[in-house]
Amino acid sequence: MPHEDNIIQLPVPARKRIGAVMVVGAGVGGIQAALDAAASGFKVYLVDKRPAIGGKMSQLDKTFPTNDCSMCILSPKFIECATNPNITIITNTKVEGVEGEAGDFDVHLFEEPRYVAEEKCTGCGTCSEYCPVFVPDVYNEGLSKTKCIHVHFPQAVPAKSIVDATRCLFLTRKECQICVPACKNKAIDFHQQPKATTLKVGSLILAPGYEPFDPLTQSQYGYDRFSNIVTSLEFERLISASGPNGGELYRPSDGKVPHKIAWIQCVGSRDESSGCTYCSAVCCMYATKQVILSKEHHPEMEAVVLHNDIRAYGKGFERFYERAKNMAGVRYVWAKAAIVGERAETKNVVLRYRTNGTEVRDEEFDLVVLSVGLHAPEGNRDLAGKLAIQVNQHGFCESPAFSPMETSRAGVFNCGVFHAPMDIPDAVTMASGAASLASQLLWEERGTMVEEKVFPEERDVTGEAPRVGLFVCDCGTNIAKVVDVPRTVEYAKGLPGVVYAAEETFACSVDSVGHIIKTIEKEGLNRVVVAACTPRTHEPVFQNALREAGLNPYLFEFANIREQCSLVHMADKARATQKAKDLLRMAVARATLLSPLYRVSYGVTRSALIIGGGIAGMKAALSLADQGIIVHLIEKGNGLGGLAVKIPVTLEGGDVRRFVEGVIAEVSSNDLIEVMTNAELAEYSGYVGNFTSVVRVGTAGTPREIRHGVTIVATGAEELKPRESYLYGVDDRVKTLLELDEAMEKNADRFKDCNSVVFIQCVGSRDAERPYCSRVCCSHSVKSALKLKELKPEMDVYVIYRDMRTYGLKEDYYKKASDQGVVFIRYEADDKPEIQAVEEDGRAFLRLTATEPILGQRLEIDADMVCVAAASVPPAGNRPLSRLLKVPLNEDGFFMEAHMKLRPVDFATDGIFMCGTAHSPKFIDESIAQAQAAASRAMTVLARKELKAGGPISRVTPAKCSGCGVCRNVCPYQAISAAEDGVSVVNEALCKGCGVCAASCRSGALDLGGVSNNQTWSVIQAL
Amino acid sequence: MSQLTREIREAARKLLRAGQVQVVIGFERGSLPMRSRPCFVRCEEDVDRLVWDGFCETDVARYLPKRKEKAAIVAKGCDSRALVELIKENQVVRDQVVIIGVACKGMIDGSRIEAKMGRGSIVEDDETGEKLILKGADSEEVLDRREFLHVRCKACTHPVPALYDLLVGQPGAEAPKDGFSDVEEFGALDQEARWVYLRDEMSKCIRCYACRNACPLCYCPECFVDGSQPQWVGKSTNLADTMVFHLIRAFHLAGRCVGCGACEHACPVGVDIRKLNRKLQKDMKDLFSHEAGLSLEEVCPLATFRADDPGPPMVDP
Amino acid sequence: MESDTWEPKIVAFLCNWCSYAGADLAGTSRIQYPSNMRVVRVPCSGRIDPLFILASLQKGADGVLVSGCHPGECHYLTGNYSARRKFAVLKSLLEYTGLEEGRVQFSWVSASEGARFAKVVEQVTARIKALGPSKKLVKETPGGSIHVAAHPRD
Amino acid sequence: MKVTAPFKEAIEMIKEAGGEAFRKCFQCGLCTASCPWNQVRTFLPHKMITESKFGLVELGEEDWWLCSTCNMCVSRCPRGVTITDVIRAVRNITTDSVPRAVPASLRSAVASLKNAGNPWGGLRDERINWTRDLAIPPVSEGKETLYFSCCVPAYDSKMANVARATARILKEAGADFGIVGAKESCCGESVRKAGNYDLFDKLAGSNIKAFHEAGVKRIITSSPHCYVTFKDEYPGLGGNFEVLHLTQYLARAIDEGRLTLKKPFPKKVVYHDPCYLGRHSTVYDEPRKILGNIPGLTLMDEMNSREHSLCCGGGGARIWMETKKGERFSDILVEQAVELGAEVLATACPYCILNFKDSVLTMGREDRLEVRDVSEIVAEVM
Repeated sequence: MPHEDNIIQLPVPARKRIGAVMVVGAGVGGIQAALDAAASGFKVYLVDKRPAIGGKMSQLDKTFPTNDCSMCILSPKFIECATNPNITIITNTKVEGVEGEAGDFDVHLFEEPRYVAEEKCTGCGTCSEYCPVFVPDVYNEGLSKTKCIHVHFPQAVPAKSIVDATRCLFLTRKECQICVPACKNKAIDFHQQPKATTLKVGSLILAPGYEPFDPLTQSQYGYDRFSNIVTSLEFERLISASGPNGGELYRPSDGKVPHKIAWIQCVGSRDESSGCTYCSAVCCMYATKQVILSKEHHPEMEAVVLHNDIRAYGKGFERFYERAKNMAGVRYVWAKAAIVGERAETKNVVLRYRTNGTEVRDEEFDLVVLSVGLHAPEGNRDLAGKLAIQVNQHGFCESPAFSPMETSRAGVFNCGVFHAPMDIPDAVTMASGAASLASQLLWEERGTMVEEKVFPEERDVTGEAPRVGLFVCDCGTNIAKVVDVPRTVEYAKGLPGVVYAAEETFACSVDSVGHIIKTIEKEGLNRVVVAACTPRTHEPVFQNALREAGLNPYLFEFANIREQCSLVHMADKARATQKAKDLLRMAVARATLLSPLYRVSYGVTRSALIIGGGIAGMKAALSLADQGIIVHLIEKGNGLGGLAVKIPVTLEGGDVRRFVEGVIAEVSSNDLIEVMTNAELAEYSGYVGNFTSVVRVGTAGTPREIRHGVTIVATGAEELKPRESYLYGVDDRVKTLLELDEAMEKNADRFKDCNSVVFIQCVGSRDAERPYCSRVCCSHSVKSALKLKELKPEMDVYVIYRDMRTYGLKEDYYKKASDQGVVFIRYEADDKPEIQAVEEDGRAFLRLTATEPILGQRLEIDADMVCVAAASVPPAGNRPLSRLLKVPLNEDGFFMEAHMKLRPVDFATDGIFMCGTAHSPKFIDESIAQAQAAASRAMTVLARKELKAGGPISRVTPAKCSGCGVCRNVCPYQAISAAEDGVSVVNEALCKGCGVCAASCRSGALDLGGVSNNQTWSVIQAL
Repeated sequence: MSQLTREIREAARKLLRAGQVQVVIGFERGSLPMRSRPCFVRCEEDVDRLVWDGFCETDVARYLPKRKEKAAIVAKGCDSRALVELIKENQVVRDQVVIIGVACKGMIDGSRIEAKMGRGSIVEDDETGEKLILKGADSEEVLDRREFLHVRCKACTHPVPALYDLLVGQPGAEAPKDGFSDVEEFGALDQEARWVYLRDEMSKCIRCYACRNACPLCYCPECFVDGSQPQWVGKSTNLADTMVFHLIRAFHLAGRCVGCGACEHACPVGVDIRKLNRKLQKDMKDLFSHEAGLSLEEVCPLATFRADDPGPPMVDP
Repeated sequence: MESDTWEPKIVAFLCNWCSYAGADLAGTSRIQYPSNMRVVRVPCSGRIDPLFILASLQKGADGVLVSGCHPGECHYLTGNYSARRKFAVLKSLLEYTGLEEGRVQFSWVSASEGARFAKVVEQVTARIKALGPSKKLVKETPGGSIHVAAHPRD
Repeated sequence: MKVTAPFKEAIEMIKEAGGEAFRKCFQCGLCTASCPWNQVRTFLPHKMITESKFGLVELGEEDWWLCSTCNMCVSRCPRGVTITDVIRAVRNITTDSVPRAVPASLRSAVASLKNAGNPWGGLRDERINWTRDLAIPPVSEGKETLYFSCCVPAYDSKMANVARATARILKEAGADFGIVGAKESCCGESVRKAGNYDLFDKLAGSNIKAFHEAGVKRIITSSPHCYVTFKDEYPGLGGNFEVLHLTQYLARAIDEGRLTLKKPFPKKVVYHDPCYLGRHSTVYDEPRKILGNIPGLTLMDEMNSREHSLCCGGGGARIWMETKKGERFSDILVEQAVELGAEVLATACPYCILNFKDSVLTMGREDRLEVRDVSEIVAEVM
């Protein structure tokens, strides 16, 4: 495979830098930052004050707008963190202080005792069974009980027990200690003391997350007084399959199914009375998700969402909201409700709210959910103090304009809700972006602190008769007290191919793993079966043992006799034992047919192709170039800057003009960035690490071949020219937001004679043709309205809107506009404002008529100028580009990411990334975050000397292939193509090993390594 | 000589003369009456061997895969549908074939005539219009061909080829709609009755694979029954093995089977093979609105999906 | 083989990312369910060839359960969509032949649905128990009992 | 549908009258949902704010006079709209430009205030009739604490007890206090809320002058309304005093050991939070602390207590206006107290006492419920 080493040696700075990154806070953001930084070649310390990683997302039931199971998508990342040799997870630990400077920090940590030796605890849970003390289960928001010594939650990583020191009988009263002898591995240690340590790192990434607003602090919500009022996070646990009710939706007072539920929005958000004026950015959508999930649980259920503006501003949100709104029995009511009280007999909660007309309604609900906002944790200010960084008045991290992941201290970065309230994909994006900044700072130290484990050379086992070694785990007593392990071992000894079988107390303990390695060598084993817990968490442990013993790791097979046998058949030991034997027999049958699988290495072309020279493309280019990567930046137009050159300032006052000019200058003068304008991609081929593109440059269209390891799509978006809407294009007093910006900048004097300006929102957005929200227009209008008020304070400025979507901290500007007298009038989609050009008494103006929903009257507003907030639309070039790159667009014509929640800048195809408004409409700072995130994701490819492919993937037997093409059709990754002779070929770099092709191939030409037809057949034969 | 035969010969001659094709695949009279057989015409001189009558049953589409030369093919409705599938599945290159479509009036079921007239009694057959003249050693009978069509032909919904380069013959009146009443009737039977019927049918199977060999869409280099690693299906005539063979073969043809009947025609022991194919044809239509062989664009339902597809009934506690 | 205490043997093909994880969660949550299920782990429900199912029935499984990620949640993007079509067609075909409805069953179970997995197992087991031993597609050796080639049983 | 244009002159007038807060409103309607009026009839503050925003107010409408300024809406408003200010502004405009639209009963109280400095029209000299035998000295040099009784105990004979009890307690607690006497006028709170700014300025100005002349430095009030007015409004007019509500003073006296409550009061007492003491001034704990210190007393909370306390209906000059039967909040509160099983309904505001006494009487609950000011109970148990 081609290998083109394009690393350019940059001058090495004099001062020593440390090739390690500390991530503080291990929620989804922290996890992403850790994974990216580790994949880019840095040692990572992932620190969390809680006993396990996962943060708030691990408590969610599903995630909007795809309703993916939260744990399903998150827990694989736990395992990635846990098994990555370059990530050290440090739990129960807080940061006490930081000394030093960017590149070389000393971080002081303080670790609370767990009272369990992590290296000994296997998470088997026996201690919990013996523990007599029940404590509220924090993971379940206190809605259920767990034991005083427990594993934080079933899928927790690290899966280690912890003692609740405030409730433990021994720690509080010197009684009990029953757990100590219960632990067969002697892991419980009440002598543990708090531990202070200091680690050296080059950079810190802060991701401390949020706390939900505590409704106890504001008694109007009745949370303390009425039993059937719950917070939204409690509701997540209530409906979660892993929650206290096993996924059944019951209300707290009487355990009955609620048939009528109300959601009250903006609890602790957008509310001066609770001291929190900003919008929490996620509640509208999670409430909508909860409505849909509740309806899925109980289709006849009635749901009422009492809201202010519905802020469905993100990608796919508006459709999701529409879906919920149109469900039978679901009502969205524009009103804030007061809690009147509860009915004495039923404990139903009575709410009072105004209806849109002139009515006030009292309505009774079985359950009321408070959509609580996202608040900065108390600890933020403390952390900021210890790290000497700035937080704003709300307690969120202060960042310089246009650099959202930076903090006020060099080398310390931030991401997620620490920055501002935001949804998961935005947090994940920022996390990757923060990892990129750390990487940019430390790139010369890449690889200096990471360890590559060196394994002995693998023994060639081809031609050998199977010699299966079998290890059956007691898991302390978790398995052994149900399954008759000795008899199972005896039985297994008689299975064909088995030459060795033994019982292990804890197969995963260091001792046992050592024993397995020795036995492989001593007995000359060439296949290993371990019967223990689940391969999902423990397979890597034993596969490594094989590698240490010089065996190919794929010669290993797992029999799950714990989670799927002893733990679920406790009452029937005989049947459980029988099942364990069966599972062993099946495992051995498969094991005898296992063959080694190899991952082949291939070189990486260390350069990038970036398509689009707007802010996103340029920032991504700079991030990569900062790390010594050659970047080919192609721009369709004849200059750099994209749409941002038309925007003078941001809502927050950032000088966009100066910023963009600075970035263009930086890009133009960077030796590693080759800018091609008037350039278009013409041909595209290859796979991750090695792409070849042909770009046509200039008016002549001269073809230019470029070889690159990654591709970043940053094609941007455009402002719709809404012809035929509100006299736009007919009357030049009607302008789009960008046109108004330009007019205000170029001819501010003109506005001195202007007495009245009206903004109309959602022009071309949220309609049948474009059923999405353009995200930026509400804030843009607020910005322009404020600017007009600044130019001429006595000017009448109206904003006619559907929902003001000034989400997050932008809400403060909406409020500011109101304070300054900008008048906001809400309209409904089916009752749009009307416009006509009028001349009266020698005066010419535009007359707007709109229904004022509270007054129930049509208001007539005479305006000198009308500004239409036109949709943000994808450029027409997206479609051909998507075909060329073989990556999908969504229904709206924006590029579609691999996963809406957790892979916001990746495409499903490895090695291709996206950023900026090519993904969906967004603000400049969000585009910058995404650009840096894309660079970070790109570096996880480019930082490697070589990429590995193969292993358990699909392979073709050409002689059996008819070339019918069904495999090519079903492959989710487009990893299969036709060779010259029509026979299918699997691209190892693209194949992910799902096996859909193998299951679809009629002639058996495709088969999946590790789960082959033959192996599966033999398992079936051993039933 | 029928009008159709004339038109076919004319077309074949033109194509060969112009060098557009190297071979024309059509039918010629067989050595026995009521047995027209495929023939390969490579030069103008042989063109007059080509005929068209009610006995051109064989599905000729299966002669095209892997053919290197450029060929013209005389295709009935079902042949053309098989061709469509073969083109989609990359077995036939569209540019390499000229399709002489025949607006088919249905093939005659010889066995029914024999049943009426007596086996071996016919020495010559001749067709004009709807008339079928059968000559015995010392007799002559004129029958209405429409009464002796194959059941599948009577019910044929697409007698006119779905894909052709030139069409001979006149499309008849509107083709019947397939209501799949046979599938519904069988499906309405008691579960045990269905099982008993199929068990008895499958018990007849001698695993000769004639069905597979005749099928235009069974072109796998190695059939799943022939593999050894794993040997999914035993080689013996065990009923369970036979069942699995026919079930999976039918499943492999789901969304692809064009209902030409070649399998049944080929079966030496008269197994009701199409019982399963018919069911799948119906399901494809009901579940995915798909009919095989009608469009080059439509992907086989089992090679694609939609997010809102119907699924099987699920366990949903 | 058959007796009053007859217990069906059921094969379950579970996708690694959702249903297998759901089964694991049922375990860590100690949710008890019948012990008749023998799980075969596959990367994706889309990996399951109908032949796996028929071979299981031939081998004497009294029932087969296939379970994957909920539609739209596939770890491999669309594997379960491909699977869903296959299973819809296969189930319909098998029942058409007179195979008892319920011998082959399908479900979607996510990684957080431990309790649901246990319920699925309960339901499937009860249904198959009610059907009695599978006979129709079982491959019988001349001796009349299930043929055991290489693996002795206890 | 009616078509109208925003009425800019009206908007400007409302702003000038102090009602500019309408700007901030984003129309969520929580004010309406929270307003006590909606327990008895439909009343739409959010709509009134919107009308103000567009200058489309109907000056003759009764609704503008309903608000009792209980501050429930303001305390909850997410945008910090001082709704009561907007309503007051419209009342002001009405008073100035359509005086006939001002409710008649209010007009007569206003006339008395104008002429006599109190709403009853009582003679100025009679203001200190309640002191009778108590020998309370005037405020003077060295005696700089004024006990301001409020017009209600001063002129309403059935309320005189409150002032008398207070004076006795203050003495017991060792307070060195006096009164200003005939020169005292109504604090002006009601008229201010009624929108009569001119009269308020006059009353306040005369009080400030009298207080200064007497050398007042500190004021203890019986009425939370007087308390809020002295504390929040007088400084703007040049009257800077240290102001305490009686309950605040007493709680402090108990803390400092200057007052002991010895005698048992073996009754079930429910305490009602007056709006101006509670929501307006966040004084919730002091009255409870006082009552809690009384031996034998069982202290109960109302169904809606503290921040959620239901208004008695007397604020915002409503005390001078007619309230229809069936629309009196005090009736609801009395009924709730009876249902709760309380024997005494205690509070710390003369308006509340007036309204409650009236309700107990008209509802025939005299045998079930006693209405007492905290001071009256304290005086009994000293």
